[in-house]
Amino acid sequence: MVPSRFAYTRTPPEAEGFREEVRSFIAAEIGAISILDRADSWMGFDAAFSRKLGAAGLIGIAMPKRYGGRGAGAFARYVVSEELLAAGAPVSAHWIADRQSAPLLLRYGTEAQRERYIPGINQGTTYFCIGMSEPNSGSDLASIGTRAVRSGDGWVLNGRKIWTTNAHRSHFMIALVRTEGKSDDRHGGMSQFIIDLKAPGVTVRPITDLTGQEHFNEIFFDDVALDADALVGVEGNGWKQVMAELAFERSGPERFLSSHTLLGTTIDAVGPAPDALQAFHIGRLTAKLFGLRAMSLAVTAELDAGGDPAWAASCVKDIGTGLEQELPEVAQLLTDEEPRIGPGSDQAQVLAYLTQMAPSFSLRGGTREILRGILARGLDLR
Amino acid sequence: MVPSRFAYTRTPPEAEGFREEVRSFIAAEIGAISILDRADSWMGFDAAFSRKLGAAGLIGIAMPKRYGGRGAGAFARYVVSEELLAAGAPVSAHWIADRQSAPLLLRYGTEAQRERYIPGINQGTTYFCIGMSEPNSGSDLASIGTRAVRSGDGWVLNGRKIWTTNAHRSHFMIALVRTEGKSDDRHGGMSQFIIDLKAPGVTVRPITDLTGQEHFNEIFFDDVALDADALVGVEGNGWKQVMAELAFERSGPERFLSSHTLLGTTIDAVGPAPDALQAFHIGRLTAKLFGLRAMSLAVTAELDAGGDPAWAASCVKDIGTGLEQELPEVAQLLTDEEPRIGPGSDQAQVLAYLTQMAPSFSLRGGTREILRGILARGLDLR
Amino acid sequence: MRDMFEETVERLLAQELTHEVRIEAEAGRWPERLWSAIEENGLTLAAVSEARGGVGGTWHDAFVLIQAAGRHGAPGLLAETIAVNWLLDEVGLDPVAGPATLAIFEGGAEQGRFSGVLRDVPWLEASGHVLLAADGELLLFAVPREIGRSLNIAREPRDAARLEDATPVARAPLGALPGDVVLLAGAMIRSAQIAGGLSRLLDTAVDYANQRVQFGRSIGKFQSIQHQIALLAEHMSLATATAETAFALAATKISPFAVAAAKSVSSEAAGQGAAIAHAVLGAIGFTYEHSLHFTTRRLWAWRSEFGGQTYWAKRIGEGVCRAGGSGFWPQLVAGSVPA
Amino acid sequence: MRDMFEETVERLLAQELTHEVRIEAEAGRWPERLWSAIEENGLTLAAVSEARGGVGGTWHDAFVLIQAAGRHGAPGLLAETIAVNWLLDEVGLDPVAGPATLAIFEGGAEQGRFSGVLRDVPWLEASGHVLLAADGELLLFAVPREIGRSLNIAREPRDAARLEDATPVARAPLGALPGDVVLLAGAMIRSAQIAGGLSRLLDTAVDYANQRVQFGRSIGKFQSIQHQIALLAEHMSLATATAETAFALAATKISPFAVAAAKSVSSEAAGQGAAIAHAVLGAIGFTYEHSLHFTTRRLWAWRSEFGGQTYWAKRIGEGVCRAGGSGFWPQLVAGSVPA
Repeated sequence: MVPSRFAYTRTPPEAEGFREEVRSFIAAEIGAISILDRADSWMGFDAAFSRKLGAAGLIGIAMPKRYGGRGAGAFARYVVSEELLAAGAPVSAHWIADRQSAPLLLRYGTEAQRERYIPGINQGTTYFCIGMSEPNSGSDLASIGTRAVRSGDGWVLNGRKIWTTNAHRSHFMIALVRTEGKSDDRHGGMSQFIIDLKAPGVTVRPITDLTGQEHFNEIFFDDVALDADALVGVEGNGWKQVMAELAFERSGPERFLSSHTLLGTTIDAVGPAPDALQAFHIGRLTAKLFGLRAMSLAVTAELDAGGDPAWAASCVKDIGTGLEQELPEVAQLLTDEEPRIGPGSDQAQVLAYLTQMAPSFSLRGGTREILRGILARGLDLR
Repeated sequence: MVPSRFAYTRTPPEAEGFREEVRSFIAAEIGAISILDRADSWMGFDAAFSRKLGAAGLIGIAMPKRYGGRGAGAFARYVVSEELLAAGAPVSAHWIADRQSAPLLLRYGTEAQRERYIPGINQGTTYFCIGMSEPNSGSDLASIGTRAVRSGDGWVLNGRKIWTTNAHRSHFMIALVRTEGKSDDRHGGMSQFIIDLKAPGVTVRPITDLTGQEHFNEIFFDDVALDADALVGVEGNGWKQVMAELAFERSGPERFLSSHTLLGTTIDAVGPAPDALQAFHIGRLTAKLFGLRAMSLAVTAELDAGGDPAWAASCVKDIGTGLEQELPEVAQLLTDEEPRIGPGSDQAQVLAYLTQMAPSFSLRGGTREILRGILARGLDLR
Repeated sequence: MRDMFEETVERLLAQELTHEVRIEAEAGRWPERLWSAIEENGLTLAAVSEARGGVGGTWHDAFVLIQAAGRHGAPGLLAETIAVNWLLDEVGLDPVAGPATLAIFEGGAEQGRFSGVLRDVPWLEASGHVLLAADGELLLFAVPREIGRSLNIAREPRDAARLEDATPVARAPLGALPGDVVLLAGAMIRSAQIAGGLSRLLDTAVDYANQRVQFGRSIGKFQSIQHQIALLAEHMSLATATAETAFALAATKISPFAVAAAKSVSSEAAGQGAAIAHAVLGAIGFTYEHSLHFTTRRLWAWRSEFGGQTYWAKRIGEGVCRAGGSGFWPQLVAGSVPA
Repeated sequence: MRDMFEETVERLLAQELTHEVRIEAEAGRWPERLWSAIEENGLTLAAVSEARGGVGGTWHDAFVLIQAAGRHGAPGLLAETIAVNWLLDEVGLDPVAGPATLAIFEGGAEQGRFSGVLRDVPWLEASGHVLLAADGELLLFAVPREIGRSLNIAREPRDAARLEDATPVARAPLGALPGDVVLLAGAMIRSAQIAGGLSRLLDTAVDYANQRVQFGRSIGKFQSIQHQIALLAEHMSLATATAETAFALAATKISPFAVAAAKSVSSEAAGQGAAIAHAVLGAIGFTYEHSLHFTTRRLWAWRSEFGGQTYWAKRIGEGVCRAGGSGFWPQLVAGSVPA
């Protein structure tokens, strides 16, 4: 028996109500976004866009109204998210704060923390990043060494994080760090903290990626003073809290729509009368996308019902990564367009960009090895 | 650096001389072979065909003339082999004797053994099988338990072998068995013996495969008496002798031509004006086949020069298995023909048969895990 | 309703579908006892309204029955008969008694009498009736006398016959149903059967990997085996979710796109899944004795029936390209891609 | 000859091709010093007969030079100039001094003057001459003044220009060379470069896997990493063998089929190999700082140039189908599949 049946899930009518709202917003704004920025989409940082989106009430869809949210459900949030991604809207500035930080604070944070951070997140003006990997940890998160030591009421933080998306453009980081010495439990003794990235002792060094852009960062903490209320949730409970986020992180539409712009440009580059090879591949990918979206909606329903669909979310993520990484490979087979940096057709530009970005799709949110290991364990392989 | 460069190798003119000879033979004989038997080819047992082939001097191409061979080189043997396979000739009866047993006896056997067995092999009348796997050994050959114990001048053999191709239709088996107790070296204490399959104490039980045919067998040895001259080569040297055969076993054209008949029927089923999907896939597979043949010829040259291209041979085998297993998967995409057992078009019959046989291509001669492990070690991964 | 269906069909098949029944069916014998049990339990009327004497389940509810038929490789016409009776109900006709099948018809009508060819029809000889669509109508015929037999890889009959001036025993306008509804229904049931077959493969592969020892440990501990089985679980999950979506939508209104997606995805998953299961089980799985091939041969057969992956993927791709890049997303969400 | 070539080019590129030269070339600067060293060592005349002042190597010998150019991602026109001079020699013309490039020409001639378009031409602006084939002749032109620039994924210039009533500086009938010889030569050099690039990827992946530690051991010990790298070695080996075969045959007579096979196989290997290398190196390999992308971006660019996999595979497939199943094998062995 598999851990999830991915039961058919229809988005409820109240969630569908948000679709027209977000489509209208997109229709008004997307014209100003270049095709290459649309290809970036959820990797694309555009504070002005996020602010407008927040002002339009389209961030914090599932957050309570008292924190400036819309108070709608998980499906409404899903609908808004997928519409933004499918359109290639540049959502990266607020994305992690909206997807992960606000829900984390809502679940584990103090009332003061919620009141302090969530309204700004929902306005599209406060941006968060997530500090997980370290230079020598790689996929082995249990081996992290960044450490917060008690000092008076608060803590002093030392260490460093790497591969943190958007740290150089975010206000805060929520980091997983060690608060005790080595415990028997490889995953014990870790806690989550909110770190103000402008605090003394924090140094953010952007890492240039192979396209020449800066998405990732290395962050150094030298005796960074943290107040008592920097702690999120329970001391020593960090690993468990992080694991609970993972299903949200791994099952969303960004796991299969981040190279979606290329599907659109490829369809247009092929034109209305595809040959058999073109029709086959476009149809095949479309079919997969349709099925994967059904799976992703099923996970959303499980999450919404309070379940812990970690296995199902990893399944969505791994299939999604496969689909996203396959797309540029297939697209380059379907037309004679050579990929181009700089001047070129939409297809040539988007193909060049996403071909280069594709390797990163299996870096974020767990490598394929990690995910398949999770799937195997969930199937009781031993 | 990789262990092999697969340097470009042209078949020498004297080898090419054999091509017309074998093509003439095939042209005269192939008409009588049904399309389904051609699909079987190197799995197809046809003693009458092997006898004719032997009578025509087309077995034992590289064997010395004094044993009834042609005394030609490795490339002449290669040319004859690939032509037979490409035509779908039923060569299974004599194949293993010709490929493995005769060369083994030539290299390690006594003069008496050579004179006794090789002429019959070359006449296409004496058939050998190879006893390797055991019920609990799987891919782990070092764990075999069949054992020969000294008794007088000879030995007494007890144990069993499984997955032995053609044992039920062969005269002799060359088996790898244990002749000493556990040694420190996992691969020590093994020896090779020639076993007369009609000897008392030998029981051959054919194993029906999923197509309903019998290719494999389980063989039981109960106090089977072996003469002194049943030993091949040096006692305790069996593992090394077997390893030396592997490069011959893994690099030949049967590693990528065993589903070749399906390529031909697919080309004909598609017809002279393929659509883009059909042209792409047929062209793509043809290109791979062309390159893989070049690699296989390069390994033949290395073997011929006395090298030990174990790595290169494993590389050919793994790519070849991939190609052979891919072929039915691709073929079923290219036409509307549903595969059929019994009455049906050539394509429907051959597709049905080879779709079912395809899983066995990665059973014989090392699973893909084993081969990729060999490749990784040869690349110095540690 | 779905839970009850699933419980009933699993219990029934576990009881009646012995290894012997499977082997005899592949040798050409109709599984009489199994069939009686199926009819007695009302499974063939699962998606027929209560007003017409059915169980009153939806087509979506029937998904689990057809999936189970696939999981167990049930011989005979369980899936087809459920589909035939559902379609009859959809156009306001009464269900049939006994096994029924469905066919693609190549031919035409003259004065209400039909002549033409039926090809690759599941178990036609064993059926009482055959359903087809032509001229804007759904038509039910008695099975013709002369039958040309052939077998798919699973040795399931795929028969051929001619209609000669034949008069349907029942007929009704298609109404809201698409003209190729029989092909769509056939593709849907094969998708659900494939999803079921894949779930069986997954169980088999996991059990075997946990029990088989090599190099001193169970092969389920090897990363390569773990990853292959994980991939099998992914194929199974994607095929199941896509197939169930097609059924769920069709319970209200058939989405040809969702059906095409289901058959494209499941046909691909069938081949990939079978290859993985055979790689994991190795030589044992290649024997007739092991039951693995009763599932894999069905997957290899079903993926080509009622349109293979190429047919359906091309239908989608052609529709997508016709609509262009800007129309793509809204149509995907609505399940209304022209296909 | 091949060993000497290989030694020379490896030594030269190790010396001259620094990280800075690579970076500057991607920023648009012609690698002057590197180029002088290349010319001084006679590499651009590798496949030119001694009678015309060349080194007297064959086109097969030149394979290792172009492979090395690919392995090191050498900027500039080493591969293209070797090819141009080889083709000039083949039709009895003297080689050119300085960098030269080759182009597909869309246009025509009037009274010996040529007008038309050159597109996607490697480093056209930096070249002294451009070679093309038209009207049964091989034609050498001075490079036009006005150049439209564009860049491939590796930021290598792929320029465009127009010929307007242009007169070639040298010309000769194609003779035995096929009419699309420039396309074939371009596809051959890209295949060899890809083979070289893949060998670099393999070295990089092996080194990294042996040195990087995770979960307490080098990642090269994980079965999944081992299998991925084994697959990379397979792709590299197949691409190399197929490309070398195309060169070896062309040294006597160009086999369009062998060229098509080489470009089809190597273009596929380029994508698969790059994906594996990035998966093995993970986040490190995605940084600009690590040199991996200097190879993978070239592979992603080269696979599409002078015809991508689809173009060449379709050419082969169409030829194969035209000839039918029975003609297939003899033509494959002879390298004479119509393509």
